[in-house]
Amino acid sequence: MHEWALSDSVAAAALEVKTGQNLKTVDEITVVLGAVQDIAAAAFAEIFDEVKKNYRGIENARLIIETEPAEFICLKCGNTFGLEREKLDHETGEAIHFLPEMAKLYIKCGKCNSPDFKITRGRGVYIKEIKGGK
Amino acid sequence: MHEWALSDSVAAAALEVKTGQNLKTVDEITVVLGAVQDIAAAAFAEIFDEVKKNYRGIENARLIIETEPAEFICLKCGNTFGLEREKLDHETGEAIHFLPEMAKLYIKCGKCNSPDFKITRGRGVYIKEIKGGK
Amino acid sequence: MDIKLNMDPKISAVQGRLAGVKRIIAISGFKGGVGKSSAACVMALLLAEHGKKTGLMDLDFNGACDDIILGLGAQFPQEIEGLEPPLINGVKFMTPAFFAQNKAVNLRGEEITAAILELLAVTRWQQLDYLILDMPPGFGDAALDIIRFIPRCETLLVRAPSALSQNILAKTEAALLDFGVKILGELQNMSLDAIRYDEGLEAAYGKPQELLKTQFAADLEREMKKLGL
Amino acid sequence: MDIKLNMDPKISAVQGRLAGVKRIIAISGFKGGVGKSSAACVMALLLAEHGKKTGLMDLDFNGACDDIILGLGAQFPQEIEGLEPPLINGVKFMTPAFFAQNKAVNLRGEEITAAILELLAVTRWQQLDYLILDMPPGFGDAALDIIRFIPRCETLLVRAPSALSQNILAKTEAALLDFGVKILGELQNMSLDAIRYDEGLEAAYGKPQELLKTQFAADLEREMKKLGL
Ligand SMILES: Nc1ncnc2c1ncn2[C@@H]1O[C@H](COP(=O)(O)OP(=O)(O)O)[C@@H](O)[C@H]1O
Ligand SMILES: Nc1ncnc2c1ncn2[C@@H]1O[C@H](COP(=O)(O)OP(=O)(O)O)[C@@H](O)[C@H]1O
Ligand SMILES: [Mg+2]
Ligand SMILES: [Mg+2]
Ligand SMILES: [Mg+2]
Ligand SMILES: [Mg+2]
Ligand code: NI
Ligand code: NI
Ligand SMILES: [Zn+2]
Ligand SMILES: [Zn+2]
Repeated sequence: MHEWALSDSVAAAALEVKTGQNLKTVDEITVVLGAVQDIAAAAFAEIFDEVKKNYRGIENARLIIETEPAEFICLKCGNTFGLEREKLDHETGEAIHFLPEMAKLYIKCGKCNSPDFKITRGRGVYIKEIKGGK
Repeated sequence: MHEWALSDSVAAAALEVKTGQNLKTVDEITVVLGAVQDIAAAAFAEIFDEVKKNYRGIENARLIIETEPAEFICLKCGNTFGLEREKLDHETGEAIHFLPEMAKLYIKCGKCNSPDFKITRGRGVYIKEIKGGK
Repeated sequence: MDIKLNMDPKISAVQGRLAGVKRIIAISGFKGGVGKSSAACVMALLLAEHGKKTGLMDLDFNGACDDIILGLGAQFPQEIEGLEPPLINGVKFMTPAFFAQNKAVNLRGEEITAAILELLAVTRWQQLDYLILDMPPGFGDAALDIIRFIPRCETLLVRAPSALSQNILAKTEAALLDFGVKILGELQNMSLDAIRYDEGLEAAYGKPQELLKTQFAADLEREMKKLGL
Repeated sequence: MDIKLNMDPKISAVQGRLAGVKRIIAISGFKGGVGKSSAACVMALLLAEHGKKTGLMDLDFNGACDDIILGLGAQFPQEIEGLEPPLINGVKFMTPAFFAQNKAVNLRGEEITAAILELLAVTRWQQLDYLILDMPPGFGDAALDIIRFIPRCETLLVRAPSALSQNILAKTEAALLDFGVKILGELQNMSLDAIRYDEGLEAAYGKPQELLKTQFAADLEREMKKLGL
C-alpha cells in the first residue's frame, strides 16, 4: 500500500522532532488525515505500529488520528466548497489520492465553474502534536 | 511618483468595499505600508488626499497609515531576518521598491547564505481596516 | 461600521489601469522554445509600425528575454503616476528585466503572482490599441493569473511542428476552453506554409529595425492579417 | 512535554527514501525547448543499457512529456510500500502524467512544491546508480525545491546555440553557484561539435529501442563519457 510511505514519514518526522527537542522518548503523536487525500485511518495506524519499530525512541509512541474535511476556495468567485469523492470515477479518485493537487484537473467550482481554486483544508497528512519525555 | 498608482489603488479598493458592503460613505481607511517596499508615508497620504476626490463616497475618508517592519524567513535554515536598506545601492533599492519580490535576487540569509527565502511581513501595501456609515 | 480586512488593493486597480487598452492578447503556447517571445516582440513591432498604439509586457519572469530580442539599452520606466513604460521603436515596453540587473529571476509561483499584480497595478499604459503579453511556458501561475485578473484577455497560441509541442498544445487548448478563455487563433511557427524557419532571425535580435525586415516578420505579418490583426 | 506542531512529515522522509540512490542528476537549462527532456530520457535509456540501475523522474509538471518521448503505455506505479515506478526499457520511471489523464496540469508553484514533495516521499526507487531529474524551464519552484530537498543533487546544464538560450544560461549558472549547487557540466545541444541536430529524433519518440539507435543517442553517449557518466 502507498500509505506505507506516508506512515513511515510520520515516524521519520517524529524522530527528527525527538532529536531536535532532545526528547528521551516520543509517547504520543497526533496526525491529521485530510479528506482530499482520503487515507484509510485504520490501515495508516496499523502500518504505523509496524514501521515505528524501525525508529529508535519512537517504538512506543501511540498514534492518535484526527481527520479534517476537504475545503477548497475558488480564486475566481470566492466560493468555498468540499470534495464529493463519490462522484469521482476510480481512476480520478486514485489520482487525487496519490497527488491531492491533481484535484484541480478534475473538479470545478460549483458556483462559477472555474477550475482555478486552492485547497485550504484537508489536503493530506500532517503532524499536529507530539508528546514526549525529556 | 510611482506611489500615485498604489495610493490610487487604495481608493479603488475602498470603493469596492463600499459597494460590496452597501456603505453610504467610507470614513476611515487604515493601510499598512511594509518596509520592504519602503513607500514614503507622507507622500502616500498626500497623494491619497488628491486621488480620493475621483472616487464617489471616498472623498471624505481619512487615511490612517501604519507601518510594518520587513521580515524574511530562510527556507533552508529557518532563520528570520530583516532588510538592511542602507546596505543596498540605489539601483537595487529602487528595484525592490518597485517589485519587493526582487529582494530575492539581491539578498541572502545572514546565517546560511541561502538566497531561498520568503517575505513573511512588510512586503507592501495592504488595507487593514475600513470604517464607514450605512 | 468597522470592517477588519487583509485586502490587497492592487487587485481593485487592475481593471481601471487597463481601461484605456482596447485589446489584450496573450501569446501562449505552453511548450518552451516554440517561438512565443519572438512572435510577441515582432508582432508588437509590426502593430506599432502599422500605426497602432501598442504595448508589450514580458510575463515570463523566470525566462524573460524580450529585452534581448528588442535590444533594450539603458531605458527605464519613468515614475509618472505609476511606472510609464519606455518606448522601444514605438512599442511601450514593460519587463521584469528592468528590476533584475541581468540576474536570473529565482521567484516562486506565488511571488510571481504578487509581482505580476504589482506591475499590472502600477504600469501606466494609457491609451493602447493592443497590449501584447508574452507568456511563460506552462499553465502555471502567470497563465492562471492573467485569466483571473484580466478575464477579457484573448489568447493567441503558438504552435511548432514538433510532436511534443502538438501534444501539450492540444491538452492546453482543452483546458483554456474549460476556463472560458477566448482563443483568438493559432500561429504555426517553423512551418512551411505559415511562419517559416528563418535563418536570419537570430542575427536581427537586438535591432528592432532589422527584425522588421526579416522573413519571420513578413511571414508573421501575413498570418496576423488572417487573424484580423 | 507537549509540542504543538503543523509539520509536514514528508520533508523528513525524502532523505531516507533516496538513501539507496548513488547519484542524482538534474537536467536543467532554464530556457524552454533546448532539449532537456530529450537529453534526460535518452540519457536514462543509455545508462540502463550500460547496466546501470537508473531512474527517471519528470519534474516539469506544467509541461511533462517524458511519457511521450519514452512511449508510456498503460503502465502505472504499483502500490508497494509507497509507489513503485514501472520499468520502461529498463528505466524506473515516475511522472506526474500518471495522475493527469492526459490533461494539462494547471498547478501553481506552491501546488507543484507540494506535489513534488509527495512524489519524493512516496516513490520507492530502492537501489539506483543514477536518478535523472528532468527539470522544467526557469529558476522557479521545482528548481528551488530540488536544491532545498535534495542538496546533494548535481546539475547538468543543457545549452543550445541560440543567443537567448546562452543569455539565460549564463545568468542561471551564476545563480546556481550562488546557491552552492554542484554543476556537473554542460551538454551542447544542436551544435556541430557536440550533440548535433538530428532529423530522425522526433520519429523515434515513443520507441525506446529506436531512440537508442538515433544519432542523438550516439552523440549524447560520447558527451556523457566526457562527463564521466
Ligand atoms: N521561425 C523561426 N525561425 C528561426 N528561429 C526561430 C523561429 N522561431 C523561433 N526561433 C528560435 O527558437 C528559439 C526559441 O524562440 P523563443 O521566441 O524564445 O520561444 P519561446 O518564447 O516560446 O520560448 C529562439 O532561439 C528563436 O530564435
Ligand atoms: N539534437 C536535436 N535534434 C533534433 N531535434 C531536437 C534536438 N534536441 C531537441 N530537439 C527537439 O526540440 C524540441 C524541444 O526538445 P525538448 O527535449 O522537449 O526540450 P526541453 O525539454 O528543453 O523543452 C523537441 O521537439 C525536440 O524533438
Ligand atoms: Mg476520469
Ligand atoms: Mg546593484
Ligand atoms: Mg519566451
Ligand atoms: Mg522538457
Ligand atoms: Ni494508497
Ligand atoms: Ni516610487
Ligand atoms: Zn467560483
Ligand atoms: Zn538560512
